[in-house]
This record gives sequence, structure tokens and C-alpha cells, in this order.
Amino acid sequence: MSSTDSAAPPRPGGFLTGRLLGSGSAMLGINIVAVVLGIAIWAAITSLGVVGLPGPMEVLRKGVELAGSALLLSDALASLGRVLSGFLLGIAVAIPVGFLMGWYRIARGLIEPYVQFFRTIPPLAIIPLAIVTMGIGETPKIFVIFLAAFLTSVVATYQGVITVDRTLVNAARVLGAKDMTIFRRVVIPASTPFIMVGVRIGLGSSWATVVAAELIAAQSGLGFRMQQAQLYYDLPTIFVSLIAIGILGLLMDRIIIAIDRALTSWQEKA
Amino acid sequence: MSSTDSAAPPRPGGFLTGRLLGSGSAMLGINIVAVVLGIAIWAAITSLGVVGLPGPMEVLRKGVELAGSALLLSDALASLGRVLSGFLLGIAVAIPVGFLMGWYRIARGLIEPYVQFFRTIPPLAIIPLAIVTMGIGETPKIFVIFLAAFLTSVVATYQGVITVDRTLVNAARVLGAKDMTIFRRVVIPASTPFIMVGVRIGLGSSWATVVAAELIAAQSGLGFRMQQAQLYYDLPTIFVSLIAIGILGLLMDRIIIAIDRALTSWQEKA
Amino acid sequence: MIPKISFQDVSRSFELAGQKSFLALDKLSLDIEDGEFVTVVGPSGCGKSTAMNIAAGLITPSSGSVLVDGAEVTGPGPERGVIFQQYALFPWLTVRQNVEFGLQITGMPRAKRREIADRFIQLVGLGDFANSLPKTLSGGMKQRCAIARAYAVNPKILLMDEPFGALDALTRVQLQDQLLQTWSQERRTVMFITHDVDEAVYLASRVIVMASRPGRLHRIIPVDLPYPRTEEMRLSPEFAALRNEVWRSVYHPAEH
Amino acid sequence: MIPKISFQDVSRSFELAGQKSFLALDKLSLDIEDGEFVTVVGPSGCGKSTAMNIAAGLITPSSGSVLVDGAEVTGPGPERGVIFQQYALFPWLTVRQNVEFGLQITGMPRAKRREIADRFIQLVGLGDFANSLPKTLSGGMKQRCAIARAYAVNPKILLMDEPFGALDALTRVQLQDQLLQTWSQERRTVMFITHDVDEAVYLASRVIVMASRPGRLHRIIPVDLPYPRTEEMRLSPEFAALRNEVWRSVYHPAEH
Amino acid sequence: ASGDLTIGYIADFPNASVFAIAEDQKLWDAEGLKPDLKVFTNGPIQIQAMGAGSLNFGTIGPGALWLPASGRAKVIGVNDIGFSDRIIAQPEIGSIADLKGKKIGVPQGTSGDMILRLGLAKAGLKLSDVQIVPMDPSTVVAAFSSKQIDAAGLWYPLIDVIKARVPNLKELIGNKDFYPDTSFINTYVARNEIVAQDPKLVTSFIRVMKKAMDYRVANIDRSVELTAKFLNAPLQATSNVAHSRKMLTSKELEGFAKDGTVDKWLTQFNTMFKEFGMLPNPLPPAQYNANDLFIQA
Ligand SMILES: Nc1ncnc2c1ncn2[C@@H]1O[C@H](COP(=O)(O)OP(=O)(O)OP(=O)(O)O)[C@@H](O)[C@H]1O
Ligand SMILES: Nc1ncnc2c1ncn2[C@@H]1O[C@H](COP(=O)(O)OP(=O)(O)OP(=O)(O)O)[C@@H](O)[C@H]1O
Ligand SMILES: [Mg+2]
Ligand SMILES: [Mg+2]
Repeated sequence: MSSTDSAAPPRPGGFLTGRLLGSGSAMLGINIVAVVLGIAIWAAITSLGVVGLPGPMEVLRKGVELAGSALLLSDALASLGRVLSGFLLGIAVAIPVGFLMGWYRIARGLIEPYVQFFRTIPPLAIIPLAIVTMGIGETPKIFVIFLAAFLTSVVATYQGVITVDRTLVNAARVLGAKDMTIFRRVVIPASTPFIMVGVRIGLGSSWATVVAAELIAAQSGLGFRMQQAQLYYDLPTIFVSLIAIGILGLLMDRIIIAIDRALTSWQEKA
Repeated sequence: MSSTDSAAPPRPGGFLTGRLLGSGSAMLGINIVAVVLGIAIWAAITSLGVVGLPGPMEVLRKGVELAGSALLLSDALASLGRVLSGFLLGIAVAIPVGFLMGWYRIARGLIEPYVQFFRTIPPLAIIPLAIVTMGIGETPKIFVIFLAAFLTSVVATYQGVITVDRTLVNAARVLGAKDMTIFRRVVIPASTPFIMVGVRIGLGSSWATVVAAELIAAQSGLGFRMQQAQLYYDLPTIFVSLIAIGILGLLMDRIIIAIDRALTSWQEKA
Repeated sequence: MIPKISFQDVSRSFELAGQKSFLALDKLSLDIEDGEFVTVVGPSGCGKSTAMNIAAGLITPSSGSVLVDGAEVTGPGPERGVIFQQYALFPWLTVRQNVEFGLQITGMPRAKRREIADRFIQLVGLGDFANSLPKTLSGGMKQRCAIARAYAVNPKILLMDEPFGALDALTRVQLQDQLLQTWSQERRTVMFITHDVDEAVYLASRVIVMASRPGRLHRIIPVDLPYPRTEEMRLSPEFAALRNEVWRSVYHPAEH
Repeated sequence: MIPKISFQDVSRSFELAGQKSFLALDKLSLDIEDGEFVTVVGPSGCGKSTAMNIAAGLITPSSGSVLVDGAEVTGPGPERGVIFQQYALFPWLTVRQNVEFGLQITGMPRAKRREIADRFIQLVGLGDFANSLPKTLSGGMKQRCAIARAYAVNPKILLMDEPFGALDALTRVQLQDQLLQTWSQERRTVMFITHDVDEAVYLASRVIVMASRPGRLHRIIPVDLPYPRTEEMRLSPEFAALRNEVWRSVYHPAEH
Repeated sequence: ASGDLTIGYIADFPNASVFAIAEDQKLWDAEGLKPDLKVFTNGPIQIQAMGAGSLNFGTIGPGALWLPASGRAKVIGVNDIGFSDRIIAQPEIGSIADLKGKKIGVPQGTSGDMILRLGLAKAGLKLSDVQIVPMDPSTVVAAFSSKQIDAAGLWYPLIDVIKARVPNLKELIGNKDFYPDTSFINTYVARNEIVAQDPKLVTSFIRVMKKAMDYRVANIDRSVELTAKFLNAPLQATSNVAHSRKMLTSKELEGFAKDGTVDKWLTQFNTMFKEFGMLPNPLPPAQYNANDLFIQA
């Protein structure tokens, strides 16, 4: 919980606060318990040997091996770079476009069918097109990730914009605010909770897409490594890649949550 | 616009309403203009012959052919069935889980790392696991779609729950409402706008995942047809499948928007 | 006899952004007897709403405690009806559905529920708006809807935070008399916050005067007028004297 | 001379869910002169807020029009300051940032802005809470913040919807006198909605009495007391007579 | 039980023609079998489905042979030999040696990958001498057509698609350059358990396949028609594929099985898998090739 949050009156024995275990460190504790629990279940299942999956120890060994050869680090950096560029670009475009769609009906009518259409198309189907138009460098990879992040965030932003409390917009207008000011100073802050949903889902999509993106002629990257491993049915390496992706995604998500907390501490949250 | 919406006072010359072109039919008009524009651009690009893509006429011919052989219909129905099952299941599970996460901190601590983790994993990587555990029937296909819908919706629902106005929860509590009642009668309606974001993004993910899902020994389906066409690089068929997916996704999205309007007409929307 | 509501050394502080903590309520001690009607007056920001929300079980005190029927308050309950300063209507429910909300929770059958809800909707003059959503109501109409909702569950204790503040004078007088009548007939305990000194004297058997910085109990002024109160009483010299006394102790606390 | 604000046959109806349309305001015609202070009273739901929002340019009339300085209102503008019945503070801004909002739009330099904002924050007694967020303010404090925000942009016309409704009596009197003083010094035009008949008479040169069902102009009562108004005037028999007249025409419109 | 006859196939001529023929000629009825055919997009997924117990029989290309070689399924016979894989290059490239330092697109783990590796090795180039760019098959088509890559390891009919846009592309090397030492065999595979527990079912299956293969050699045009109809595939493309393959009769195949040619081919692949680093310790063919069942059937 942020420091400002603690100014909110705790409510006794009931909704939410009554069940809070206290501070952020308690939360971290539960998270750790959850992870340990998950690993234990995984170990239990695999030790029975039924499903033919590698156990945690085996994956850990492989992870250490890959980390030792610096492959893991270079893969992680390569993927992280792509995801960060595509994701940030996607968000940066989605926010103004979402506003345009919420604000100007013409923009909505023109853009919405395409947003909705392209969201249903799997990234794999976009790749050949991206190659033809953008070559096989970093551009098409980042583009595919950009698209994934953009298409999810734009829906959330748009919904946020049309949900903004009308009285606040009116209050700004009677103070002399014109559209641009209302955008920046009323609509953006008021729709932050929605934008954050889009950003968080967009982040997940970006990572999930990096594997597809690295189908495009990547020379390194966690998704690339995973595909290599898939050729040889090298399950431990696949797991190491997946877990590395998951952990990086999780870390980025934590950062987003922290930003969200800072941006929406003004809210009277339940 | 819903009928209730028209009860809202139009505000002159400024924010939103001032720019409305009037009724829903005007909106549809703009949509049609957008689509026609898109097709024109597509025709223009392909007629230049540079990119090697099929033009609209070619795709239309193929579409008519496939529709004539009833293949298109059976594929569409097969995919629609899978998407509907997986999607509805995903939403149905995401809403209570999102609430649990927003409500009980322990639930949040235990579930969140996994939600976040699995969201970063591409559906393609889940497929081997799904086959191992669920075979090659409809179950693993629906499961992959379910997962995509669930993982996106749960984040939105969760955000909605923690954003619910505290005073409304308090009002319910002083009227004697217990947790379950507050869930059902306060938190769900209050977070509807957020849930709808999740549902809409989840719908997109479901359709985008159907292609991956139909890798699992599907015998028909739009994604299946697309993959078959890929064996021969039969671009017109690929385009017909993509467009069919897009149109079905678009139609389902319209239905969701209509439901959303009905459910949130109580809101003072900007 | 145990008091119905007993504030025992109740303090509450809030963290202000960046600053040290702010004492909103300082060691409030106050007993409200069963069946008593007290009004609370005091300058804006003196902790009236804070005190009431603590009694409602919606805010925990930083120290001290509130007992209701001798038991410590740990959360809200339907025996304590609350009318919030900011109405807090459910925006997705119509006026009637809002009023029925509490009744539904008790599992009351539909027809009965509706009958009771409609009675209270009539009482606050919203008969023609039973099917309207809150966003289509005027400020005063919203407030009346909140009043009807709280009345409908028939709580033993009513905690009312400036409930008549947005009403026109006539409606206000009508609802005051209505409230007094129900109160005396059904032996409710009422804690009623108001800024209207006239209203405070007219309704109460004791007026609780609070002072600010820090928010605290300043004085308790007993109102020795008999019930039922009448419009004539408002014009009586005793009433005028009490009104002046309350006014002065709110606004010139040093002298009183 | 052209009136500052001129309502010309202004009507406004709303669709009620499922029902036929509801006439909230019926052919309101009213001229408010430059530099005039009018108060508006009337029963809850009679269309006071609707009329004011039309003048503010936030609601379009169903028929008729509002002219400001002879030009038809087509939208809001900073020359018409509005204090909303529901405050409408920006919850993500501190008190000071809220008050500075309108000033910032004019492009005023930071230091100047801050100086003006702080002056008005002091005026409404929120000096210690300049850095607080709205969620940490009491009801009356929120209302005062909204007042400061509207005053700060120094509009020629002030449209105030029950601006002092949530304030304690002393703060209220102080702000009334403050408002009258600024109004007379700087020749503002004020349209002021209130439920407090005393307040309506004390402030206005004319009291506009509205009636409901449908919402319409009922009577205009000129207040022939000289400015500046004083506390003694409140106790004068002329004042009492006016107060009674307003009261009666609001609540027994048939007889007046 | 007929429920056990779950068969996977890939929807192209080499993999599907035998089933199209078997159905048309009612070959299953003769064995009293009712097949449960399931279409897949690639070999490895079929092997995964076998691992999960959902599939008993299948057909896979050479790219997936390492899966039986690592013990995940049994080879129960050869279907045909592919001659459709090529190393193709942009017109200005003359020979494999010219590929040094060039960008080569390849779908990894496929027969295209193998032909590329074999071709480079034959010309004395190491993998590190060129720039390998892994991509999936349709991406190779797009990338090559738009000249984003200089060469590719790919196969027909995809090369036909590219030819439509780059008519004068060069075919640097193909399967026939390595035949018969290295044969890009397409094989029938079966789940390990079914081979161990129900060899009769396996031989029944093989008998049907043998009859179908003999029909296919005898009636190639009719086979193409049947398959195109069976798959809803374009006739011309199907025909092109059919003519780019070497199809053998059951007699010839039995001969290859008896004289150890099949095991030799498999050993050849094992060597490749080891060299490529895909499979450090492949099983000897005798352990995963059910030769005697094929001969016996
Ligand atoms: N959540 C909060 N965080 C910080 N300070 C708060 C919070 N809630 C209330 N306060 C502070 O506590 C003090 C008392 O507030 P309270 O709402 O009880 O006043 P009040 O007497 O009801 O005033 P009013 O008559 O204006 O409604 C105020 O100074 C307010 O700023
Ligand atoms: N958006 C709306 N939709 C439908 N009806 C509305 C809407 N806004 C206002 N009304 C109706 O118009 C009438 C006048 O409302 P208005 O807010 O102007 O009243 P008011 O005089 O300000 O009352 P109060 O003193 O209670 O604030 C009311 O009956 C109200 O229900
Ligand atoms: Mg208060
Ligand atoms: Mg009003």
C-alpha cells in the first residue's frame, strides 16, 4: 500500500481492510507462499513421472547452466528490449487514439471496426505481412508486439474515456478549459484506472507475442530459444524460457502497479 | 445510443455531444465508410502488385466459392462453438475469481502471481501441455481459448473491484448487507464498466487464440482451414478465414456493447 | 441503565499527505440514552461526520471505543441506520429499488417489500419518481431518496448526517415533524447532525455542541421543551433563548 | 440597456425511463440586469438547477434560448463562473491545484497563480488544507473549496447552486457578507439558488420564486432594502415581512 | 476394437493420399476395420498426441524422425520418398559456394532444414559461414518473395508460390542429389504401446497401406484426384506435389526392409540428428523400427 493510502480510514471487521494482513511485506509473503506451493505441486506431479514433464530441479539445473553460459542473460535482454519498445510504443499510441475514439464520434466510427477486427487476428498471421513490408530486422518484431499492446490498451482507454464523470468535464469547461486541456487534465487522470487495466493486459499480450515475433528471423531472445528447444523437445530449456518470460513479465507488472498506485492515490478505493 | 441515453441532457457545442452526428444509424454509416475506405486502400495496394497479396475481388471470389461448398459455414460454426464455449467459460470463471482477488487479500496474493505469469505465456506454448493432459478432443481446444479469455478478463474484473466507490459499499453494509450480497448487488454492478473492458479484450483474445487451438487436431474450423491453406500458401483462403474470424469477432463485440449499454445506462457518461 | 450509544474517549487521527498526523476527533466521551434524540452542531470540519461514522462502524477509532447496548462496535449493522452526508444512492437502481435494498436483505417477500418501500417513497414525496434512476433526480430528491431508504429498514438507531440540508424549507419542516412523530411513537434513538441551529433545538432533547482544532465535545445543552414540539414553540421566547445559547456556544466558544 | 442574462421562453423536458417526457422547466422568461444580485428559491425539483445549467451552457433548452450580453449561449465560458450543487472537485488535485485550475488555463504565471489561489483558500478558511486531496475533506470543506475555485477566476457572472448549503451558520454568514462585498465592489452579476429564505432575502435585490409541476417562474419579489446589508437589517420588521412573503409565495402559491 | 484405429495424417498428398485411396477403394472394409482419421498440421503434434494416448497411428515426414529415434514412437513402415526439397536462391546467386555470408531463411527442424545442412556440407561450408535466419514456412515464402533473404531451404508446393513472383529463382540443390544414400522418407508411425500390445492391429493397418500404395503407383492421376477431393485442396498443386515424389510398391518396400536399406536410411538420419545437435544419443534403428511387422503384413 502506498503511503497516502494509509490516510484512508481503516474500516473494522468487514470489507477488505478487515481482511488485510497489514503491510506490503505481508503481501509479498503470501506471494512467496503461493510460488512455493506452486513449485511443490509441480515437483509432486513430475516426481510421479506420469506426465513426462521435467521437475523443478531439472529445470533449475538447466537454468543455472544457461545462466552460466550467459545465454540466458543475452536472450532475456534481447526479448526485454523488444517487448519494452513495442509495449511502450503501443501504450503511447493507444492513449491518444483511445481518447480520439471516446471524444470524436467520427474517429470512433472510423477506427473502431479496425481495432476490433485486428484484435481477433492472431499475431502469427500478421508476421508474413510484416516481413514483406518491414524486412526481417528488429522493426517487424517490434511492430507485432506494438500491435498487441496497442490493440488491447486502446479498448481500455476508450472505455475509460466514455466513462469519465460528466460533472468533472463540465466543471473544467466552466473554468474555461478547451478540449485539449480537458483531455490532459481531466480525462487522462479520470480514466487512469481504465488505462491501467489496458496497460497491464497489454503487457501480458506483449510478452505472449514476443515468441511469435521471434519467429521472424530472430537470432536470440527467450522466444527464439524456446522454439529452438521445441525442435529438440528439450523441455527443460522450454521451461527455463517460459519461466524467464513469466518472471520478467511479473516484474514489469509490479512496476506498473506501483505507478498505478502513485497515479490513483486520490481515489477512494474500496 | 440506448434509449435511456437520450434522456441525458445534450450539452451544446462542446464535449462529445456537440460532435455527435446524431443517431446510431449515423454511426453505422461512418462504420461503413471506414470499411469501404479500408477495402479501397487494400484494392489500391494490391492492384499495384507490389506486395503479392490477393486483392479484394480475388478474396471475395474465394469466399463465395467456400461459402458455396458450405465449408465456410461449417468452419465458422465449428470455430464459433469453440470460441463461445471457451470465452463464456473464461468470463464466468474470471468474474468470481476477480472478485475474490479484489476482496480477500490472501486470494490476491495466492492467485495474482499465477495470473500474471500465465498471461505472458503464448497459447502455442500451452498446447503440448494441453494435449498431454486433455488429449486431442474438443476439451484442450476450448481450454486454450478459455485460458486466453480468463486471463484477460480477470485482470479487468480485479481492477474494477478495487476501484469500487467505498461509500457505496458502506451504504450497503449499513443496510445489513453481508459480503455475498455486496458482491452481487454492489460490486458487480459498480465494476461493470471494467468487467466490460475485460470481456471485450477477452473476446479478441479468444478469437486470436482459436487458430492456435485448432492446431490441436481440429477437423474443421476457420483456424484449421487457415493452417491447411498455409501448407499451400493459399493466400485467398487465408484471407477468407481471417476476414470471417474478424467479422464474427466484430459481431460478437457489437452484442457485448449492446449488453454493456443496457447494463450501464445508469451511468452519467461523458 | 446502559446507554444506547456510548462514546468512550474516542479519538481519531488521519495522516495528512506528507505532514504529521491530524487529530480529527479528540477524546470524545458521550452517552446517548435509549430513546433519546440528540442533535450535533459545530463548525465545518470539527469531526461530526467522523464521530458518526465511528458509531456506524465504518471508521475505526484510533483510540477509545463506542459501545452500542453495552457491546463494542466492530462494524456496521442494520440496527443502526445511517443517512450519509453524500447520499450514497446506488446509481444503477431506481428510487424504489434503492429503498427496497435493505428490505430485500432481510428476505422480506416481494409484495410486502414493495408496499413498505412505496409508503416511504410517498412519505418523502417521490411518488412520481419511484422508477427513476438517481442520475435523473435533483439534489433534494436524491437526499429524500436516501432518507426513505434508511427509514424503510426501521432501525432502532438512526445516525443522520445533515439529512435535510438540501431540502427546501417546507419539505424540511414536514420531514422534521414526521421524524419526531415516528421517533416518539416507536422509541428510536437518533443522532442527528445539522448546521441549522433552529433545527437542532427544535428536534433535540440535548444539543451536542462540538468545537474544532482538534475536533472535540464542547458543551451539551439540554432542551427542556416538552414533546411533541409544535410550530408555536418555534416562536416562543424559550426557543429563542435556547437558539441563542447554542449559537453563541458554537461561535464564541471562549465565552461559553 | 441589454440585460446581462436573459431567459427567453426557456423550456426543457427530459425523457423518463419508459414514460412520456417530463417537463422540468416550462417557458421561463427572466431578465437579470448587469450588476444585479438575484436569488432563486422554490421547492425541491422545480427546475432551479436546470435553469442555471442552461444559463451556464451545460444543458441545451428544449425550446427558447438564453442570451448573455445579448448573445445566445451555446456553451460554457469562463466569464460565467459556476458553483455546482454537487461540488465537482477534481479528486486527483489538491485543494490548491483545484483552485489554480482555472487560472492555469488563462496562462497565468505560476507565482501569480499561487498567490491568488492562496488568497481565496484563506478566504474560505482552508489555509491548513491547501495540500489536501478532496477525499480527505469534510463535506463543508469540499464545498468551500469549490467556492474558492469559482471565485479565483474572477468571472463577471456567478451562477451559484446552493453554494452555502453544507456550511455551518457562522461560516455561512461570513461568506454571505464576503460575497456581497465583492459583488458591490466589482459589479458582478449573481444568480444564486438557495433553500434558505433568510439567505435569499438577505442577499438579493430580487427574489425569484419558482413553482413546480411543471417547473416555472411563479413570482418575482423585489427586496427594497438598501445595500450594504447589515446584521441589524436581518432583525428589522421589513426583513421579517419580506421573509414571510417569500415563504408564503413558495409554499402557498395558490394564495399569492 | 475399431476405436483403437485412430490415425493422424497431414493434409498433403504424400501423407493423405493413402487414406484417400483406402477410403475410395474400401480397403478398410476388407480388414474389417473402421478407421478414425484425424488431420494434423505437423508430425510432432501427432507424436505428442500419441504420448497422451490419444492417437495410435500417424504419418510423419523426415523432419520429425528424431522423435521415434528418441523412443517416443515406432516406425512401422516407409510411405514414400520426398523429392520436393530444395535450396533455392535469388537469381543472382550462382552456386552454394556463393552463399557464404548470405542470409538464408529456413523453417527449422523440417526437411528444408536438412536439405540446407546437407547442401552446405557438400559444398564444404559450415553453418557459421552463412547467416541462418529461422522462420516458419509461410514467412519464408513472404521473405524470399520480397527479397528479404538471399536463399532458403524449402519445398514444393511452397516453391511454386515463390516462383510465381520470382520466376527466375535458382534451385541450387535438391533431394535427388543425395538419393539413394540419403532418402527423405515419409514414414508410418505407431504408438509404442500399440506395437507392443496389439501387433495384429498394426499389421492390419500396414496391409491396408500396402494395398493403397500399390494402387497409388498404378493409378497416379486417379490418386491425385482422390486426394485433392479428400483434402479439398487445389488439384494442380496436389498434382505438382505428387509428381515431385518417388512412390514405391509394397514389393519394393518389403525388399528395402529385408535388405536393411530402411535401417540404413534411418541410421543416416541418426547421424544427421547427431551432427545437427538435435539428438545426442539416438536409438539404433532396430529399437524403433518395427521392420518385421512391415515384412510380415
Ligand atoms: N479520510 C480522511 N483523511 C484525512 N483527513 C480526513 C479524512 N476524513 C476526514 N478528515 C478530516 O477530519 C476532519 C473532520 O472531518 P469531518 O468530516 O468529521 O467534519 P465534519 O464535522 O463532518 O464537517 P462538515 O460539517 O464540513 O461536514 C476534517 O478536518 C477532515 O479534513
Ligand atoms: N438528466 C435528467 N433526466 C431526467 N430528469 C431530470 C434530469 N435532470 C433533472 N431532471 C428532473 O428535472 C426536475 C428539475 O430538476 P432540478 O435539478 O432542476 O431541480 P432543482 O430545482 O434544482 O431541485 P433541488 O432543489 O432539489 O436541487 C426534477 O424533477 C428532475 O427529476
Ligand atoms: Mg460532515
Ligand atoms: Mg438543484
